[in-house]
Amino acid sequence: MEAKELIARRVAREIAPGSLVNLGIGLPSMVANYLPAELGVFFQAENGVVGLGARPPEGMEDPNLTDAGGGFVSAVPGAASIDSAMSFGLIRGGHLDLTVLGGLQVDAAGHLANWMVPGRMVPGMGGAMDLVSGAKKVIVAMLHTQKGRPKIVPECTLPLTSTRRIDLVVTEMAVIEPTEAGLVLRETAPGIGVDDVRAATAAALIVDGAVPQMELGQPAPV
Amino acid sequence: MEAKELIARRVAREIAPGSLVNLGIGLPSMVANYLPAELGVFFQAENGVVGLGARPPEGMEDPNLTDAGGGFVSAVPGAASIDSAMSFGLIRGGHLDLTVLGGLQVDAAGHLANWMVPGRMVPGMGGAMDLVSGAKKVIVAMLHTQKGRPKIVPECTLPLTSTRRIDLVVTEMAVIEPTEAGLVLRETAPGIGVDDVRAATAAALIVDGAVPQMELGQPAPV
Amino acid sequence: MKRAIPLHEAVELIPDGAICHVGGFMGVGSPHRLLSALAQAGRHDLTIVANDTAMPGRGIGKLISAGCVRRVIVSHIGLNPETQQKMIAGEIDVELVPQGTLVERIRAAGVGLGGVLTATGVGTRVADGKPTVEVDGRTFLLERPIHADFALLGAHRCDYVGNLDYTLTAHNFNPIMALAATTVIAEPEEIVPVGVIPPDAVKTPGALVDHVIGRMD
Amino acid sequence: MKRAIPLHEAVELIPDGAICHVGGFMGVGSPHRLLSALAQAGRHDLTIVANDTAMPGRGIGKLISAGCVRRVIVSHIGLNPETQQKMIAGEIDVELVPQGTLVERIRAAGVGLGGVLTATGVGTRVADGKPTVEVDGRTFLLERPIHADFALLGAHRCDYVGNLDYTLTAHNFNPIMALAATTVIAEPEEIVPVGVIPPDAVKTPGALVDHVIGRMD
Repeated sequence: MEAKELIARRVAREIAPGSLVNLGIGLPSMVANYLPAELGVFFQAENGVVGLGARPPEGMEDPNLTDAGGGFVSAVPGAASIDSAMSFGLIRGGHLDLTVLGGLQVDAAGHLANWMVPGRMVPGMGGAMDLVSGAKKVIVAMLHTQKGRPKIVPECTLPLTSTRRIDLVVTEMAVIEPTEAGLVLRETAPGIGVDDVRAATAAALIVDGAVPQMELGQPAPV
Repeated sequence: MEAKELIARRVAREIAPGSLVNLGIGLPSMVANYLPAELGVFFQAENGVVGLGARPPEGMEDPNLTDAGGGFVSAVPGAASIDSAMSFGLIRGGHLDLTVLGGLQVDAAGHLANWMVPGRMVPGMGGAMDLVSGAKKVIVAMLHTQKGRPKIVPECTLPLTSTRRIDLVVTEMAVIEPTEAGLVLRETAPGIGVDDVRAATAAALIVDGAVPQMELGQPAPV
Repeated sequence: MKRAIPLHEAVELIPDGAICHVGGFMGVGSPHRLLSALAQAGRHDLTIVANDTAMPGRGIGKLISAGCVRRVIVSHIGLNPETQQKMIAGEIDVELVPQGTLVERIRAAGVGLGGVLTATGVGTRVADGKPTVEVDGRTFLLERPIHADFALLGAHRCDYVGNLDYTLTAHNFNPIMALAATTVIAEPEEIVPVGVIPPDAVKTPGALVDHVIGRMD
Repeated sequence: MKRAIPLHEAVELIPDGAICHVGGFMGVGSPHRLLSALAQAGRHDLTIVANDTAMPGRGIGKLISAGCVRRVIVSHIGLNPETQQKMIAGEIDVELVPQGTLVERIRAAGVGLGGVLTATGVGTRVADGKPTVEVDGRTFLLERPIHADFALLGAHRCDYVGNLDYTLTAHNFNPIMALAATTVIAEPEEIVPVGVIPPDAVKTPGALVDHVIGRMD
């Protein structure tokens, strides 16, 4: 299985039925592909829709209905159009159950850096700082390393997105939970050993007993 | 002419064509009766309508369309329903051209007291503090005295509604403009002399030359 | 999807002592069936956050008359002499808040702001005991957010996703209160199938609504 | 009542150096005809407050390409490499603001608040040089209101009172920006007679709108 698909499938299992979820653009947005519709999950996009649906068939796009990346989407039955004040009211007011975001670095304190590389890439934070500060649960979905260099580090060297400790990191190698005590290795991907994860991770990992293998099937509808 | 009608007629002449106006309940609400429709004035009520119209004919009332006093009203063509956040956004954000409010006391500094009499009457300020602090122009429409006691006083003894200097006081005896220098007597009512106003006013009045008589006809549409 | 619940189940959700945001303006836009049922059920020690306490026999006025309320945070009690009598008798604590400040304090709680910086009330009794903050040479009161255990909303239409709309002057505090409570209970005038309220007409997304009160029996 | 004005008259209202709120999110919901005309007219030294600078050849991107812009206050420039190049070349000042903070700062200006107390950005670069305020033991950034000379809005429908509605994800910053500028100019997709937009569907009351751009010739 391709790395990004594996990550998206694993993240999908974290999503509770009926919850309100925001998926970042890129890899995080793939998570929607692995969620059964029966779960009744509503996707929110920060540009102003609750109840984001799949890209419509060609010729049925609407220029006034896009996701936060500008791509055409549809609206599911029961969708709501909202303005930016309501959209970020949902995000910052603690009404969003989960956000899934990409990451440049996550550190031992569970801090995320994902909005700029000084001197090289300054896209801006968009809604990322609000999402990480405001969502009930934050999952970072990212490749474990970049060009062989670990992205999970003792302390972020890139500017932080928030000082809030994120809740879970899902990579193609492992599921890691930042806790008060440090980063706990919760699961490893099929074919990956604890030592493989350690070798690809610059921060210390806490391993408590046997580490189970990632489950990747679709979550059971309730 | 009855005192309240005289006051309402005079206040009506202060209203600019096309402006957005909030009228307090009671005497101030009578002002709408003396405004020609051609002026294109929109009335806002703080409970959530821009474009308040007259009370509808009997049997055509709607329980979900009232003014801030709870009385049935209608909506003029082009009216908008708004929630309390937008309603007070308009008021506090400086979007309201004029508010006309009743008063218990106005003092030499142009301060208004109109929301409580300690130990005797505590209705609450409702939207009055927001209106006085936020509207572009504040006119106080009130009887000149209460049971023979002046309501225009050197310094308010009742709790203030705002520390903002109001723009104009209209009574059945006079039009008075609070200024940096003090209260300036601008007009007297028909049959009322400057000395009559002075006798009924506890605060000092500035009289600069001859004081004209109030005009009471309808303002000319533009 | 949200199954509508019968009125008595909604009443059972709300315990004595609960802090409740209640929509409505002089009773217009209030959840009338729910308020009547709460009064009949004899709830007590409630804290009510609302624009006003309506009048005796109507909306929140029924809770006041029935002795359900220990405290109110409101902008106005002038049309309910019972609230004033109970205030003077020491049975109800009354916190009076300027209406615009009240809605912003509720909104602040709902959208995750630390407080409200407002010019309204500066230099008046409303400022007593409150911190002020200077911004660019102007002084503002720092008013604190008001969160509630429950938001009891009157809506116009509701679908089975929980999406709400409101009509005319029955909007008032309802859309803002929907953001600012642990549990949100909506009493719509009408329940409609999903899709009947188009996306552009939804004023409270269903994700905010926990319970919908079903049609009358 | 507001007579609709031709596009060129709207352009003439906006001088060089103006501070403009511009609605839109990656170009969706922007006033496209007005932005194209401003770019063609060669305006310069504009300050643009918006969610983003769209992409080259679209919406605000046209102003960037044409060299009309001296400063932007935005949450994101990642999809417009020209903005990034001009930032690096020192031709455009870029102030990056978290998106939720940006909309609240504009709203604060629009509804008369002294500032925004937000947890977003605390402990990050965004906090550099900004005052903080403690409320109940939590720390919040004090972010200042953003008022503009002009709000340039993309709307769905408009009537001759100036009432606006918006559709789907073309709402975004438009309804909030309508509150926060000295002069508000709306470019609707459609102009309809008064009464066609019912009161409950109006999202920006006409009293806020100064000028409406007429239909295409």
